[in-house]
Amino acid sequence: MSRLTVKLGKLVLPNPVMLASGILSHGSLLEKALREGAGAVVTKSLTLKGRKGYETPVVVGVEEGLVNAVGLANPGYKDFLKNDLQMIKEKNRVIVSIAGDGPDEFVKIASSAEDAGIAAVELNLSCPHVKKHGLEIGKDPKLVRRIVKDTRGVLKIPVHVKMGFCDELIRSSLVAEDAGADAVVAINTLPAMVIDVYSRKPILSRICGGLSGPAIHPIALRCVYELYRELSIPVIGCGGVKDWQTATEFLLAGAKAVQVGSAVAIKGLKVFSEITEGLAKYLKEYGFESVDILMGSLEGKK
Amino acid sequence: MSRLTVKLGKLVLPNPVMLASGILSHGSLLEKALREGAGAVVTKSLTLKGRKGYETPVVVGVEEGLVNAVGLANPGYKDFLKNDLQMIKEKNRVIVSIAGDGPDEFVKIASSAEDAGIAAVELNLSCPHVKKHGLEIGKDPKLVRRIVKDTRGVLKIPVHVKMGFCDELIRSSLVAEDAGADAVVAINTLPAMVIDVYSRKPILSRICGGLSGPAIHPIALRCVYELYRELSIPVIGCGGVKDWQTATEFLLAGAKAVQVGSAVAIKGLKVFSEITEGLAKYLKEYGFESVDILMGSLEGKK
Amino acid sequence: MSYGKSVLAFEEFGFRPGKVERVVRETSKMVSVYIKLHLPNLPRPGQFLMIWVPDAEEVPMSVSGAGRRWVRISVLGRGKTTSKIQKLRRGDLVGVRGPFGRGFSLKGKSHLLVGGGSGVAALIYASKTISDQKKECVFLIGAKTSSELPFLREVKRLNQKLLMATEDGSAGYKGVVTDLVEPILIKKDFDSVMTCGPEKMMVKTVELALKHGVRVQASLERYMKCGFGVCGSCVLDPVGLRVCTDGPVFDGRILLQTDFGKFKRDAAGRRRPI
Amino acid sequence: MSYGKSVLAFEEFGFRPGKVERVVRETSKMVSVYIKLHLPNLPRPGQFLMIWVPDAEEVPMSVSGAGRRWVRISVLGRGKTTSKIQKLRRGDLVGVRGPFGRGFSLKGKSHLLVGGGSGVAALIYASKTISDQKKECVFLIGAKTSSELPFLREVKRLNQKLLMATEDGSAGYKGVVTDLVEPILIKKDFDSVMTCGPEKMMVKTVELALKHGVRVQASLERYMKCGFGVCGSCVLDPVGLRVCTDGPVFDGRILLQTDFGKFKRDAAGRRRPI
Ligand SMILES: Cc1cc2nc3c(=O)[nH]c(=O)nc-3n(C[C@H](O)[C@H](O)[C@H](O)COP(=O)(O)OP(=O)(O)OC[C@H]3O[C@@H](n4cnc5c(N)ncnc54)[C@H](O)[C@@H]3O)c2cc1C
Ligand SMILES: Cc1cc2nc3c(=O)[nH]c(=O)nc-3n(C[C@H](O)[C@H](O)[C@H](O)COP(=O)(O)OP(=O)(O)OC[C@H]3O[C@@H](n4cnc5c(N)ncnc54)[C@H](O)[C@@H]3O)c2cc1C
Ligand SMILES: Cc1cc2nc3c(=O)[nH]c(=O)nc-3n(C[C@H](O)[C@H](O)[C@H](O)COP(=O)(O)O)c2cc1C
Ligand SMILES: Cc1cc2nc3c(=O)[nH]c(=O)nc-3n(C[C@H](O)[C@H](O)[C@H](O)COP(=O)(O)O)c2cc1C
Ligand code: FES
Ligand code: FES
Repeated sequence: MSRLTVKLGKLVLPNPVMLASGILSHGSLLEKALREGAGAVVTKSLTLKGRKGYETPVVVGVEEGLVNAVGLANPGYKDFLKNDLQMIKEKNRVIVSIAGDGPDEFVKIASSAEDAGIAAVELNLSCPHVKKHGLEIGKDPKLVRRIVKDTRGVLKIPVHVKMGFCDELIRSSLVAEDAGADAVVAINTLPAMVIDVYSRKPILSRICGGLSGPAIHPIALRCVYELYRELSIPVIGCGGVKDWQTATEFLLAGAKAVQVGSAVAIKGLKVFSEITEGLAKYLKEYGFESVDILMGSLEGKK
Repeated sequence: MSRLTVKLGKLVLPNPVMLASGILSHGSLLEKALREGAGAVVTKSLTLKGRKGYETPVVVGVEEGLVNAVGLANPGYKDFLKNDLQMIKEKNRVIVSIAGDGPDEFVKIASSAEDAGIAAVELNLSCPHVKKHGLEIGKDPKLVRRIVKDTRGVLKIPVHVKMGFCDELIRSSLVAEDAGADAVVAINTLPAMVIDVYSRKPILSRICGGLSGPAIHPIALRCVYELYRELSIPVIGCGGVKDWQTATEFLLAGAKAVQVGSAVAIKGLKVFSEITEGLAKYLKEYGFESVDILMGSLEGKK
Repeated sequence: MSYGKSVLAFEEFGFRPGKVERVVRETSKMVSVYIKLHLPNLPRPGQFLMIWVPDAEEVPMSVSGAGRRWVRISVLGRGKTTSKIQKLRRGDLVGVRGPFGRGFSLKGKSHLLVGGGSGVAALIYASKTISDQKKECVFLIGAKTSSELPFLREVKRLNQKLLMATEDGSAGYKGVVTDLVEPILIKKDFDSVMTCGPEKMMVKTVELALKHGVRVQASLERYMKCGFGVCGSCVLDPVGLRVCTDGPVFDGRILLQTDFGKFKRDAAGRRRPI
Repeated sequence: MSYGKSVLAFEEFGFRPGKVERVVRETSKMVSVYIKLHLPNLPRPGQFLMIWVPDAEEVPMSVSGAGRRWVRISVLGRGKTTSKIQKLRRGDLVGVRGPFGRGFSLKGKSHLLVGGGSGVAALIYASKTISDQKKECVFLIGAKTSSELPFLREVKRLNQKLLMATEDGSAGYKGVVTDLVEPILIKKDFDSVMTCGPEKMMVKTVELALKHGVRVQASLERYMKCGFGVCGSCVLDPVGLRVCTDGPVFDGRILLQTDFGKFKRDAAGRRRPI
């Protein structure tokens, strides 16, 4: 076992650096990310029916980040499980992200995904929930409980929940843990917008979108730090990871693993091996036998 | 009257670009900012008693931003009004920021400030409220109402409220408007943290701090855009303004004025004239007779 | 940091304002738009821009010409956005990002260019660069009818050999452009073949070039949402290549291991037969 | 962007890890710490670093020496953090940001340096640079007693003229260092005077230099929370200068219009008489 091996409950991964949901999206590219060194890959959030997503522009670069409103474009879970999943050799390193419209959809998609042989599901509780007028599911602890409980009830594989940055982050995460979630992924993008001063228009077709990338890293880091202190289940850090330092910050703050999204745009797929190599070197230099020992080993002040 | 003159209720300013609270802080430097072209200056948030603030490090640079936990260091409102305010010639361009511990302190400091001849007060409702265990005042609409109502009740000068990014932003702002606030400033810093991977310690002495700078600009922009649609009183945009483009984005989204904070670190005090000159040129090029016409003139999609 | 130039900045994925300087009708179907824009470097032939028309959508467009302070795109009216682009007028603003992607490799001294439809846009810029480098090329252009053949005068001005094919025989050879490929490959030695146009045409061209042992590159079109490698929508299955960053120009031998000519993904990511 | 080099990046306000290479006792009160650090450019004399000792606070420290891969600070034990710095050992890590601030202008051919206390740290680096530039200087160093006189050998090695003053007369002139200033200004022509040390000493030196018509620069110490110009804590009233970015080195004539020698602000921003 290498220094970098991590256990996330039942999940054993060769390293703690995953591809985040919505990046690369398609089966053959997820396979490629694994070959390039990702410890695991998370799929685009799948919905019951296929979705074209919003009109372009759907993603735009800003200072140290991206703002996107892709609109959950995906071929629908059945299509994905049939076509895309088949392109990936190690299905035990695939985490299927699910964006359901209500508990029943989550359960339905999760069950099919489990049957297809994947490693875990990640419930995307941080995208606007249609029936509830655009409020994030994660801001509604009652709904979180039902979705997690129902999904957990029918699955054998781990159930991760992905949360956004909001006032209810800690409370909803505790509720998710209580309802049986196996890990919390924090965080999704933050509500944002970009305006083109020359045409005096919002750039994204949906006007508003979500901010990701290094810009949100200090925010995500604090979320992980606080969740680690409150939860017993593992936390997976997501937001602005772009090198071994940003990954290590998450691990020190208590994350068991990290996810990389936007950085793929600036570094390409080599970002995975770059991070794991840097991390391995750091562990060696600082005398950590394994990445597990590093996790949460942040020292206090004075 | 120049193209850049703005009216914020009773306040008339030569241009819409203010210095944000907590930057430069001291009287002689606020005077300098005015001479360098700021339309108005907001003081450091003043408290009843002087505060040393937290131990250093209290502010650290990150990707396109700063994370700070200065701890409201200030000489106390009496000391400030006596010593610092005297260093500023045009007191009618000084906005005094107040961080009170409960409505009474806000009222007390605000009254003294008004007596000293300043232009307006800015109630900092977005820093952790001691009595309520670190919850921001702005997240508690009831408390917002009381503080704004009480302060508004005793003052003649305008009362601005400064809000942070939170789920209650819109609701609390509507409550503030209803309680008599004359403008809403959005936004303060976002909860964040920075870890030094080499010493494996949090960098800030208080571990957590607030993220500011270009990194948060797309988030702040969306807040302003949404507030402008909900409120009747003016919105003042704050967060990541660093050039005329970022300022103009706020104005297009509906802000009546903007505040500049972190950008002073990268551009120095010339940032004010640079922005106002760029803005004036833009107005001319695009045929806007005045900055008022520009405000909120964002075009819809298609 | 030690990553050198292979690391991009997020700002490069934002839009720059481009002012329309000139709009020129090339054929009954194609319009060229000259956009004033300051680029740090000249785009490489085969690279593309993402063009956002504020009243419509954002679409990928090959660079069909460029100078120090301008770029040109040449657009076939295909749907909502391309027809908006065709209606742009001098002074209008578009949002531009890019140039993105890898262009053609121009190694070698003599090149055969095989283009049809909007694909001629990328090739005309390649042929200009080849001329600038004092190298030789033969340009094969195909269209339905003579009024749809673009850039004829431009190719002539470059003093390059031009062969045309029209399906109705109204100009040049009567038939499809790929019919001209094998004869010329037999007659003349080329260091490489470059092709851009309808995918069936490119498949044929790639097969012929490889049959004759000539290196061949083809520039692909796929549905693009981002243009810089994050969204995955432009994937080339099953090898997992992104047309926007790994392409749009690919080596023909690699393409034959892919869905090239067989499937592409739609906006939702569903696989559709071509 | 058109702002050129005068725009900094926020990353410059983050910490870089610096490994302690060597710790050297200079006097009974002062310890020099050599820190391994790769700086893009050599610091200018008079610039300072913000040194964060992870177990204590962050404090400003003048550069007292520097090479391509190291910097040196020279620290008087004054309180919690400075005594922690003095106890650092080879291999320990500190966080470093900077160099910040404007340094001394070294224009002119002959310089008089007047230092005392921790101020000698900044001046020894200035004198090294002056030597490197093959210019002349006279170095006046003052202390309470001979065991507190730092850098004596270093100044000698630079082949510069050194005059000492000790309050107890245990070395050099008996008295305060400013007593030496007027006599030498009368005896010798200097293009400029540079001073760093206790503020009363600097006030005296500035007055004497100006009296004799010599340009004078003084390097100030003020309470600093950020070091890069946002917090305002290092303000010099009433002209509104920030010691961290507008200084720490100022022209003497400007200083005489300020609270120089009279008031400084404490951590809360209260004005305190000096
Ligand atoms: C790398 C690249 C270079 C291109 N260069 C040129 C060029 O130089 N000249 C030219 O005329 N065309 C070029 N195209 C094709 C051009 O992008 C499409 O014609 C255009 O997007 C159609 O948009 P529409 O709104 O007019 O049509 P729609 O009515 O929206 O769709 C018509 C068809 O165009 C394609 N399309 C639509 N949107 C996109 C999109 N975002 N990305 C890719 N394809 C899309 C789809 O196949 C669709 O079925 C290029 C495409 C790519 C990928
Ligand atoms: C530009 C500059 C250059 C300096 N160069 C040197 C040097 O080369 N060598 C040297 O020994 N000292 C230097 N100092 C002074 C040094 O920063 C202080 O001695 C140190 O901060 C004291 O910290 P402490 O925790 O040991 O003392 P404390 O017990 O905290 O305080 C002792 C005194 O030090 C000063 N001080 C404390 N914290 C700060 C702070 N953050 N910023 C500024 N002053 C502070 C205050 O006047 C305080 O009363 C310099 C100061 C400045 C502003
Ligand atoms: C283009 C794009 C699409 C995304 N789509 C999804 C998605 O479908 N589901 C989801 O949970 N998160 C999605 N995200 C959010 C990322 O998974 C991640 O939480 C966020 O980008 C922060 O990580 P980063 O800073 O590393 O990018 C998307 C992000 C981007 C940039
Ligand atoms: C060092 C520092 C100190 C600050 N102090 C205060 C403060 O006392 N009161 C307040 O309301 N905001 C304070 N802020 C927040 C700013 O006023 C502003 O809301 C925030 O920095 C976002 O603007 P920016 O991105 O332009 O910096 C402070 C910010 C910084 C960086
Ligand atoms: S278009 Fe998004 S990855 Fe290629
Ligand atoms: S130390 Fe903060 S402004 Fe100088």
